[in-house]
Amino acid sequence: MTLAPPALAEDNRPFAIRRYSPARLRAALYQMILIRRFEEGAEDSYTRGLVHGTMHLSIGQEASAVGSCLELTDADKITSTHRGHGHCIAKGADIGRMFAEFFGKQTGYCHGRGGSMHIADVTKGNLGANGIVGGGLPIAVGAALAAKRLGRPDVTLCFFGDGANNEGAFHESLNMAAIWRLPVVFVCENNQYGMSTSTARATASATIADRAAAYAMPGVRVDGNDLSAVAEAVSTAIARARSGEGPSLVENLTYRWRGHSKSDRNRYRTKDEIDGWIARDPIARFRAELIAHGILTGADADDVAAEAEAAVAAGIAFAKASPAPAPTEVTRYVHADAAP
Amino acid sequence: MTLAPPALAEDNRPFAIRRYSPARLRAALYQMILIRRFEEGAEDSYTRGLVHGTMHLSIGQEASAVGSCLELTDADKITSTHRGHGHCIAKGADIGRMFAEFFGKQTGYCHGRGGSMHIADVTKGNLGANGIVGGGLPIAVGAALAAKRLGRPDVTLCFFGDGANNEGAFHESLNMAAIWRLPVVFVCENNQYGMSTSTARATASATIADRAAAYAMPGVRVDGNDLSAVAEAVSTAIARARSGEGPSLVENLTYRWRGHSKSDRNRYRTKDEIDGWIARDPIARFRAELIAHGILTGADADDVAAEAEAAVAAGIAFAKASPAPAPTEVTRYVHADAAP
Amino acid sequence: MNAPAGIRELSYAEALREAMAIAMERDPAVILMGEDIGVYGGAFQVTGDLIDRFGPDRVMDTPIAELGGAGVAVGAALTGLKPIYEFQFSDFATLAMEQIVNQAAKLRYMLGGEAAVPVVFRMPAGSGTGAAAQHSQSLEAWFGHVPGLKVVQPATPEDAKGLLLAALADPDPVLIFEHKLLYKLRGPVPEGYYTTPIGQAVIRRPGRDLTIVASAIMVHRALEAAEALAVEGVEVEVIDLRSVRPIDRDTILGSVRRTGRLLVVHEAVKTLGIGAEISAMVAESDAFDCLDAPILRLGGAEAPIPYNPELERAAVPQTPGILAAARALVRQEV
Amino acid sequence: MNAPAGIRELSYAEALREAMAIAMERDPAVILMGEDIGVYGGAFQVTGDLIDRFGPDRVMDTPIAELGGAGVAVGAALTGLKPIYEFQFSDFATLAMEQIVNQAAKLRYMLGGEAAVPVVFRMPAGSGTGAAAQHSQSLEAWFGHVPGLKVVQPATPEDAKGLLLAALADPDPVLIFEHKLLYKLRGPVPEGYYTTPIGQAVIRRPGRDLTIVASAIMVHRALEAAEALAVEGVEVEVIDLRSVRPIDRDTILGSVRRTGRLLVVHEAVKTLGIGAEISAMVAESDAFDCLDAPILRLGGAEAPIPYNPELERAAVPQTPGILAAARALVRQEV
Ligand SMILES: Cc1ncc(C[n+]2csc(CCOP(=O)(O)OP(=O)(O)O)c2C)c(N)n1
Ligand SMILES: Cc1ncc(C[n+]2csc(CCOP(=O)(O)OP(=O)(O)O)c2C)c(N)n1
Ligand SMILES: [Mg+2]
Ligand SMILES: [Mg+2]
Repeated sequence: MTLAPPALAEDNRPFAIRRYSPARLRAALYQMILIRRFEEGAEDSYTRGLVHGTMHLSIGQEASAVGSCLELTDADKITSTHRGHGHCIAKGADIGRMFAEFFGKQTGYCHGRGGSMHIADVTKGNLGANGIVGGGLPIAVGAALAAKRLGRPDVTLCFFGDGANNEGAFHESLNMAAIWRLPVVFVCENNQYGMSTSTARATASATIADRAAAYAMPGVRVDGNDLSAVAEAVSTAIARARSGEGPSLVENLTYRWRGHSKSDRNRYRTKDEIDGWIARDPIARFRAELIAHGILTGADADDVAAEAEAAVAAGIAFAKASPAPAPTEVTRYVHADAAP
Repeated sequence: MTLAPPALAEDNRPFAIRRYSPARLRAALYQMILIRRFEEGAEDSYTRGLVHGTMHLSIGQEASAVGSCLELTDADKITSTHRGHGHCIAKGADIGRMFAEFFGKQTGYCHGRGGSMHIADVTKGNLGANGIVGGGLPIAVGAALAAKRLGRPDVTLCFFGDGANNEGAFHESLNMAAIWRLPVVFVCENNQYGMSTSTARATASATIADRAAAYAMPGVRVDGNDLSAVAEAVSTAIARARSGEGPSLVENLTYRWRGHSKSDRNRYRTKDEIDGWIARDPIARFRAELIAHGILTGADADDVAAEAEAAVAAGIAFAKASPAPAPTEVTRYVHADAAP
Repeated sequence: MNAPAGIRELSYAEALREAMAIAMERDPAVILMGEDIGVYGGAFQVTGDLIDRFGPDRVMDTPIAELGGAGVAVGAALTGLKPIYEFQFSDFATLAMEQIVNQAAKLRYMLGGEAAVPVVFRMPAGSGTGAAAQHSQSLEAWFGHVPGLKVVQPATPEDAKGLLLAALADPDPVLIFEHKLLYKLRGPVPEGYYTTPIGQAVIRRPGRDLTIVASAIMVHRALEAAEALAVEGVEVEVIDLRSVRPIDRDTILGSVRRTGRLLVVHEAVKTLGIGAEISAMVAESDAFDCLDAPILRLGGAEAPIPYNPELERAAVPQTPGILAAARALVRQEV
Repeated sequence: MNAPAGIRELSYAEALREAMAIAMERDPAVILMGEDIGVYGGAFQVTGDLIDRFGPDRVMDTPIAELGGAGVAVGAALTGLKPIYEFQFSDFATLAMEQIVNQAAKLRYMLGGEAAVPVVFRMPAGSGTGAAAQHSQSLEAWFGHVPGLKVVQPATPEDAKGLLLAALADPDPVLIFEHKLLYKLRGPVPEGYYTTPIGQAVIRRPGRDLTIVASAIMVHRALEAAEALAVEGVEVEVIDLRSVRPIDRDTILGSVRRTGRLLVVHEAVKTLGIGAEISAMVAESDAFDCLDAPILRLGGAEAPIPYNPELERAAVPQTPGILAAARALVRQEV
């Protein structure tokens, strides 16, 4: 990742603008728009019956996914969630193979076996989405343990939701990461609801960041719709992890625009609340920031959007054209030695 | 429970002395000595081969068990642990039936089916010891929920160890108790080790009481070998629970004199450390306090000890003389409708 | 079973909801707990509008914490409530096995009969929804292996209501496995209170040539296969297992003695599925001497449930496969 | 299996420890995790002094947190380590089923073969220690029902070492069930590195009249019964199952074809225990036609394990009961 020239002391532009090169910033905007368009494309494909099952969209949370992954290399690991499309794309996934997975094709990331809730790309350090709330937390700690034991410099970034923070796995994982000073960053995407249950009804602490104190690790809540705020908090945590000082907890306060999943009748949120958050669109905000700071012109930004549109169209075309797995291959991939 | 006349403002005697009648205080000393003698008797019986399996002794922790239960009535509930003999006795269990259970007799609390790790007396509000570390935590929360839903005034006191505080069940239980403001008091008996693993190696927070903040509940650490300090902290928590203000966490810092269980070769604690804690005997301390404040004479205290000795001897005799279950009755008690 | 006269069509989900409503009206100690069972109505809309009728104190949304949630239900059952805890998907019971198996199932026994844990766990199970491996398991056999538990698996709306009410009336812990694909199935359901006895299978279709014991959704596929075979003059007896623990030994052995042939069909993975127990139960009984052919089992593939819809269908028994196996059995082609 | 010449007597626990030491010397990626496996040496002294030899970074004491501990092992296995996670008692795996069953077992499949989880779970199991219902279970059948897992159950010190080394060499998750009463059992163990193939049963004693398939400690009780029957002129073939998943179909069917009689013996609860699968496997195979008698099973009582020692013994098969069942089978008294 190319860095901008060292920021001057009096430079008070947003962190991301100071820290990253124009090319990197443009790429970040591209990823955010790509996530948005990708999920709109997935939603549309679902409506057309191309996608089986359900899906969990992260529209409105793009700054959290992209901002959290800005500092990561392909050697670094992430664990994701059931709402993980943004994380995959931010970690460099190919959206053609993602669509192909949604469509259940052999060319998909999981060769059609996993679907939306299990997309992974271990070669790029993406250890996978997870269908189990909190399931990725101990796995992330294990990945950090492996890096430490094997003397690798990589850090692991663990995404989880506000609902997951009430699972026992959260407690056990943060405690172990802390006592062993492991290079892991816990990123809570607090979109204020676990399905229909608000954090106020489900979580006893005022913020989730407050819980970091129970593990003697730093905990900070940031505006999860402000890419620069997310990037700053997470990069501080990553630096801490890389230097062997141990884990941190970052809470990105954000909101999901869509329902929890395809079957959500949205009985638990008011239209006003939703509209209020739609007005705080993280993409529009970052786009404006880039233009204001002279990183891009409005025309450049439109080009970025057009590229994302084109990529999504190409991805869907690739997925549609891809072959399905042979129905006889149900037991393939069960074991390393499993015959098709 | 008879209370002492309301304490005067300038009365600065220890809490227990101020709050409880001489008879109650004498009974507390009796219970502490009874626990000690009971476990010595159990140890001796084990050595004589009268007890099957293993056992976990709480010798050295008597102030925590007795001090925590002083305010409880038979309507109040407790959940206990694998190290629960003291809790049972403090909650009013009959030691004859306890010994009978150790000896696997039909007259035992569990009719010989449970043994040391499962002694309970639901009629006295003792919901039972538990062989699973942390297993009693959600059960205690459930008992508190039942009391609240059924409009009963009883509170539930949940004993657990420092080791248990790293189980996911701890996190899930304290969170639910807090969001539902349930009448439960979490009493952590921090004897500084979970088997061989010290709190320093296993628990990321400086104290376990510190973790109460993650659930927005009061948390306090007290000297668990000072009966009065324990009683004061727990009675405050119980009052809070009874008045509908919700749960609290009390951490009794103490120490177990014996090994974790019968197979412990004690490779993880120094003799100095153990001796230092034996010098802080909670029973000697409370005995001296009662004498100093004129509640008992030394001779009275000796009588109390003699009574405890006699009770243990009688309990062992009862247990020895009791019949064993019929070996044919293996499936009895599996279901309400299970035939012998 | 004491079913009153009035009978109407309800869906399986509606029948379950009606059972919960009746139980809550009859007994203030009955409460519902689970994730998003309140205003959301439950992931599969089984609790539906019960929150409006009984309020949030009796229809409790829990945090996402299955071990704790199940344990709270166990503790509440131990001290006077009769909780029904809904696992949003039965797959998530993997987080609560400790409380279900070490506590709920064993407390009465460990305490020498001096305690009772009248809790009910609702277990939405099965594949066919495109939710892949972590949301599609059929784990009833695990619980069938645990003394102290009772496990039922209704295949019809009538039994869904009757077995849930029977589970609530039972003084011990009961798990009710509900196949997600059956929630929308409609069928006749008696009005009012009645119970369907736990531990009793039922013959859904009598026949002399072959016995098929099927559970949950497989009952319906077995009946389709039986229809097709009837056309070929083969009379299949289809038994709806209904109860996994205890198993109705008499009904199954009685049928096998008459037909001399047995095929067991379930969705759960074949190896160590309930079919193994039923086959072994017959093979060690006197009915063994009445067997004219090997005992066949059809179960799920030895694989996690895949996402791709064709693969997902191929992973569990379908009507054509049942038909083929049944045909082979009667034609002695095994 | 490639066992070198040198052979000495070791206890089952020593054999396991030797396997771990050899594996750790051969491969720096192998680490041990578990509660009190360090200075304490493990609750059953299986890891013993390994902490002194390999240090606390490779012999890691974990907090009391089985879900997290097992999950950390899964995550570490996914990213380059080969962890052996010891459950202090296999009963506590009830807290970690999520990570074992939803993650470890399914990750390779859900990710389309693009990931591997080479983790080993050590499962001290069984009754006979007076530790009662929550510390005495035999739960191997649960895992035998889960595609993606391999499950072994060594009965001898030699197999304990060979199967643990095979588990470590396996690219997929393996659970090794160790019966606590066997830890002190001594027997010949080859020196150096060797593996005992997963999925292969072994005939411990050849015989023509009856096949007994037994697992873990029951192998020894079955051999005692076989000795006694030999005196009566009855030749029993005793098969040590060794592998619960996959099951060695060929060895078992081959034996039954020869003897025509089968008795399965295990400690786990009889209903839905591994005996059910073995019986059903035979009953649906061509070996069915070779059966001269019903297939009998002996398993644990339908009860939690009781504390009282006489009750505890009565709750699981003992030699006299095996002898009686075997005799009844050969005398056609069933
Ligand atoms: C262990 C477990 N419990 C419940 C579920 C069902 N479920 C899927 S997502 C979800 C809500 C999760 O909330 P949160 O962690 O805040 O993530 P979000 O959906 O808001 O992104 C629930 C309850 C699950 N998948 N796994
Ligand atoms: C879930 C579970 N894990 C592990 C054990 C084994 N074990 C029994 S007691 C114990 C130590 C518990 O430590 P703590 O909670 O501090 O209680 P203490 O023994 O110190 O009183 C352990 C590891 C268990 N019984 N249950
Ligand atoms: Mg959320
Ligand atoms: Mg302790």
